[in-house]
Amino acid sequence: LLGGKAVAQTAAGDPANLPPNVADWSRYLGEGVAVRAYGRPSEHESHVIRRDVEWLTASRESSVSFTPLHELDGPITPNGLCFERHHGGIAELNPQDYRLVLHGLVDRELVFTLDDIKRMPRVNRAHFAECAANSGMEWRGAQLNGCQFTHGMIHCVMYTGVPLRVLLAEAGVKPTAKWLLLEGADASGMTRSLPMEKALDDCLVAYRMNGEMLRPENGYPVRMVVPGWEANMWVKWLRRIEVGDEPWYHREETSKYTDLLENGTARKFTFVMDAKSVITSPSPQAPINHGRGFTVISGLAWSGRGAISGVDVSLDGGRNWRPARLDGPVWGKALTRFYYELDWDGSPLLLQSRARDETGYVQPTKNELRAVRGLNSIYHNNGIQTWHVTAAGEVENVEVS
Amino acid sequence: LLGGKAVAQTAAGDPANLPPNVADWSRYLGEGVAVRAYGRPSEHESHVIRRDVEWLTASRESSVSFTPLHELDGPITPNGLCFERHHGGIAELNPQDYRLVLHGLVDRELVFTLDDIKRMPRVNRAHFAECAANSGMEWRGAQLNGCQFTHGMIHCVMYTGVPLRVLLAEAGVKPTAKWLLLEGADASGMTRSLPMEKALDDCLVAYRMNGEMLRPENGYPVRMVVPGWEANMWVKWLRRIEVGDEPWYHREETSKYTDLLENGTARKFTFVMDAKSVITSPSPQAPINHGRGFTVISGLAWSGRGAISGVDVSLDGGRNWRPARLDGPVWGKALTRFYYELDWDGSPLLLQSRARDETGYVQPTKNELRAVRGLNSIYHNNGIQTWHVTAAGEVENVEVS
Amino acid sequence: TDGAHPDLPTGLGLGRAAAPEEIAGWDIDVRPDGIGLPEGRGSVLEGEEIYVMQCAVCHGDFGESAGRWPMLAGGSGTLDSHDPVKTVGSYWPYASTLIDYIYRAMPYGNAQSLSANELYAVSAYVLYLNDVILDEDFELSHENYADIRLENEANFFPDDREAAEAHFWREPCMESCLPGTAEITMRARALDVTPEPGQGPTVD
Amino acid sequence: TDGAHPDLPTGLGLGRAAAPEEIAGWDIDVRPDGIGLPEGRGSVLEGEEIYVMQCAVCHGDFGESAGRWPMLAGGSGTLDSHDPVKTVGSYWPYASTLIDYIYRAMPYGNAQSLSANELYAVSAYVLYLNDVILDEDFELSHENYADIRLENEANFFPDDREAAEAHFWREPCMESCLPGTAEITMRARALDVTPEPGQGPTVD
Ligand code: HEC
Ligand code: HEC
Ligand SMILES: [Ca+2]
Ligand SMILES: [Ca+2]
Ligand SMILES: [Ca+2]
Ligand SMILES: [Ca+2]
Ligand SMILES: [Ca+2]
Ligand SMILES: [Ca+2]
Ligand SMILES: [Co+2]
Ligand SMILES: [Co+2]
Repeated sequence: LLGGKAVAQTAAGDPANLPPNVADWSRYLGEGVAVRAYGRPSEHESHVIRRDVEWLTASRESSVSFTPLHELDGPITPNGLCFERHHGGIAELNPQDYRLVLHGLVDRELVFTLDDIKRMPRVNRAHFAECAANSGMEWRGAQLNGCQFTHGMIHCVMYTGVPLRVLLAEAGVKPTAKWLLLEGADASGMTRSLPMEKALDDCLVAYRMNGEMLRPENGYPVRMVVPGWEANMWVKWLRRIEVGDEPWYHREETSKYTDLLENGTARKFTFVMDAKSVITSPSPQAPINHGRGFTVISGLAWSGRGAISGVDVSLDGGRNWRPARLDGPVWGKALTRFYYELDWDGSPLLLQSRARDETGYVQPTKNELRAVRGLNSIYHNNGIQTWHVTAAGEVENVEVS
Repeated sequence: LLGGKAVAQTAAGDPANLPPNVADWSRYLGEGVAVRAYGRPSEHESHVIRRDVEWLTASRESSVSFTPLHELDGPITPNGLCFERHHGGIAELNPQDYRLVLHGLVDRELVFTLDDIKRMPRVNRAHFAECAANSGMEWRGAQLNGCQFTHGMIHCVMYTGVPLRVLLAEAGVKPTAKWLLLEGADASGMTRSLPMEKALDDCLVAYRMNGEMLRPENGYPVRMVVPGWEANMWVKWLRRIEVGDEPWYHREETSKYTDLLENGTARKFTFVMDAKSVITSPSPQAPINHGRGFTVISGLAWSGRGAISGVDVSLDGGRNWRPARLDGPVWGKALTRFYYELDWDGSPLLLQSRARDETGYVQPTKNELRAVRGLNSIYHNNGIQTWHVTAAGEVENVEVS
Repeated sequence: TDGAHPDLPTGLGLGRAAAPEEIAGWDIDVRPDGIGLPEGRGSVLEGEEIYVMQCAVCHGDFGESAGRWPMLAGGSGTLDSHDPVKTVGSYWPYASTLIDYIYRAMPYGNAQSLSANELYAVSAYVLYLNDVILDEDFELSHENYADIRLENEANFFPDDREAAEAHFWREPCMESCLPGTAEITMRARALDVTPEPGQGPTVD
Repeated sequence: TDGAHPDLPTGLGLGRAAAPEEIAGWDIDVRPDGIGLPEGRGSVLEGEEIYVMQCAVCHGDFGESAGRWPMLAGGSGTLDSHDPVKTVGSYWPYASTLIDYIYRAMPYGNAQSLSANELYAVSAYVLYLNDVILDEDFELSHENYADIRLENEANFFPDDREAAEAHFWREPCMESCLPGTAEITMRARALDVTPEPGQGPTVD
């Protein structure tokens, strides 16, 4: 036995249902099959939901709701809990009326129905989608008390989609073509410029998530998937692709999603998401309730540059590190689950995780990032997250020296 | 262009929403974030559901509802569409009252709460769960006209769970122990005997599917996962594990799930699911609506003995075969997606797929199976499935010479 | 990081000791060697009363089945026929299975409600319906359970697919694998046509 | 079968030719070189009328913002300060962005409703609020668009993280990586405490 005897179990429980008694659910027939033609979680999991923070934005239609990372495990996000980030609310497209126009510097200007797209050759790939503004509220210090809020603008699902290069080949791309404009059919008319090289690499015109059609809030029926790059480029409710020779410098790639540095200049075209990680449990919304002894530290790591090669965990605010265990599939540009198993002696901890990717990049501290980028770059905060664990098992978002 | 010009697109669509017109969803704000705290599919996907066939069973509480395979793609089944197979309806357990008793030939007889189980070290693995009765209705010939019904007692999700060996190590297994009894808390008190060697191999005491807690109909909060073996052994609503020295020969492993041969003897302990495959599209519920030309034949393959090594497709009822393309992750004892891209000339087809696994097993024809097992073995029908495609693109479940 | 499970920590000290009285309430299983049988007794005639009140509505007065509910008796000697009928008496290997199953699952809708005496009585009656017990005065108990033997006990053998189906491990044929052109020999049933009772497929 | 996409068939003949008139209705984007600008014209004064009726309720009479809605004007010269204010005039590189964005997204709740003339007028007014256009009689159009230049145009440069942050590609330190014991320097905000306007973090 590690660290002494096991802690007493969680209190409560209706004795009528506990051994040696026999619960009603062991005696009486439950609901039959196909009553729930489409299933839903147990009512006992009704606390596991996306959440927004009302005061973070002016209106719910241009806002975000966060994935409850602290309540999940493994590398896959279930469809009903994938974060939302809208700029004009959810566009509710009728699939019969869905059209994708592909035009510009192409040999053949084309329009596709959804059936056309679903007829095309496709692939299945799991990728994380992280908004570049994820953790953006944390640049100036520890702000929001929960990994759902500090890191929850991220999800990872198995996409089914047509490689964008296949679609472009149908149109025939002219030699002068260098950039695409992706445009969405929502009320924000979301647009982003996409470099041709990336378009021909691993982008997907995707319509499924974890096997079924995209959810309305995730772009039903079709969105772009731009593996490893900021999720704003993954235009939802995709209605148009224009092939051009210059970037368009539209609002989301100038006013927004550019990274202001201390000297007043700003980086543009900061597409790729740097390697990053976060401990999801323990975390402020997932305190340690079991006391001392065996404790699993669980978290996620990801990199827009490829596969995670390892994750290290620190218990002392970054002074010393130990390698964690990667578990399950390790895909490129996808979430990877890690665990660190610990015999907790009940002393306070300053927990951190640090991702390393296959290119040799090592996740920096927030101080290291701020030294380069200042405090006002808003986006691409991939700094190491610190959780302070008290002897009582409570957890708080902190920064450390 | 293949096979001539592209076929005219699907008719219909409201002109007001089609280019050059601008749809309302491009003008007016949609629903805001977190209104759907837990998401659901588009209303336009309301036809994508589990279905039962009323006359297949006496009551809905001991029955099956089938995964709509023809409406899915990729290797993962979304949680809301995972088939159900109950023997006493859905047990709706209160997680506070959940207990797992582990006793018998062990050093320490233990009881665990759900919090205890969620505290333990865990892994994440995607596995198919196939009921041994899947396709059982098809032994005597082509019966049900749709892959949802012929093959839909299967799903594949990413499980999070504790290796059973970890749980057993907490109790300390005695040297005379050879078998476990797994018992569920539902109204059927489902029991199965599990050999110790398998228990110590890759079984999981699982509580998550695709990241979130199990659905009630899939065993919330805890079920056994027995990779590659028949799903009846994956006891749902797991309440008790007894460690013993002999199999129990309970009802599900004697009256049921034994395979009667022509000579009146029966195989028992037929645990492993043989390699199998099915084309999910085209299929009777997914006819070819686009006419001649480019056509993707899509399907699933799986083996309880390990990873799929390849899938072949035949267009002529098994006379000649061509290798299909495996796509996405190829996990052991999990669903693998395959595609065969075809320039369809519009002539009738007798489509078949044939799985091959890493042990060298090749999926047999139904005739080959019947030659060994007769017509009454009910379970483990992993025979090759034939779909007849007419020139009009309609698809029917048939058998061929 | 996929595939085989990693070595994980053990000796975690999780869970707590289960008291014997806790375990006893859930430890309801019965084994073929009789271990787990509750103490009790009941006669065929006592079982008939219970059966008529709690079981016959679904399983029929003689275990012949009512409506679409399962059959409990009959089919002896039919296992090697074209239409085998598998019941307690014709197919099951052990009587322990019957006693175990009735207690944990029946009557359907009120499982684990029978007392030990009622359990022996109704089990005896089901065995009587199957001509396994011939004397209506017979009283079944934990003491004489071992005298009950079922006719099909010897006819099960463990999975031999790796030997009997060894020919499925083979080089895959790619061309001219079957003679001539394929002919359709059967077509599917329309799903919305309800078959005559006993005619259509069922789920087991 | 994971990772890089396989070679897939091309020349499938899918989709159909898009007619120019179809495309035109959706081809609403404007580029910095002016390609895509609709034909039209509108003055600052005309724009003021539109702005007052359709925009000021959220963006403020002077583009200073109303409530929590975004600011449109101001902040010139603040970009290198501790609290930079990024608006159309202080931060945006190109006026085309403004014209493009207003048409496709504003007013919020009635996007793509402005005529070309209204678009030029209200864009001119927003530029006027930003002291980019100084003369209230100025009429903006597709013809003189190229005269409009914004002060921050030159201050963007492409992603240089691989150079400027090359030091993040390194051997990971495992021991004594930072001096002394870690001290907590900041603690989180309680989520249910609404901060004073302008005090709390926001989502961009
Ligand atoms: C309301 C209907 C109903 C009632 C009442 C009922 N049963 Fe059942 N019985 C069923 C069903 C349904 C099954 C099959 C359940 C399954 O396979 O999941 C079954 C199965 C059985 C079996 C197993 C049959 C086999 O071949 O595997 C036995 C034995 C049995 N019942 C005995 C009894 C006894 C004894 C009683 C009364 C104490 C009883 N039943 C009352 C519906 C009923
Ligand atoms: C009901 C509120 C509302 C009204 C009315 C409105 N806007 Fe906006 N405006 C917004 C919101 C909210 C945003 C930010 C949207 C986002 O970021 O997703 C915005 C953004 C903008 C921006 C970009 C600001 C930046 O810094 O990126 C401009 C320019 C703009 N509006 C112009 C206008 C004009 C011109 C009108 C009238 C024709 C108008 N707006 C009417 C709410 C409004
Ligand atoms: Ca708000
Ligand atoms: Ca029925
Ligand atoms: Ca026992
Ligand atoms: Ca008789
Ligand atoms: Ca254009
Ligand atoms: Ca002014
Ligand atoms: Co960026
Ligand atoms: Co079996």
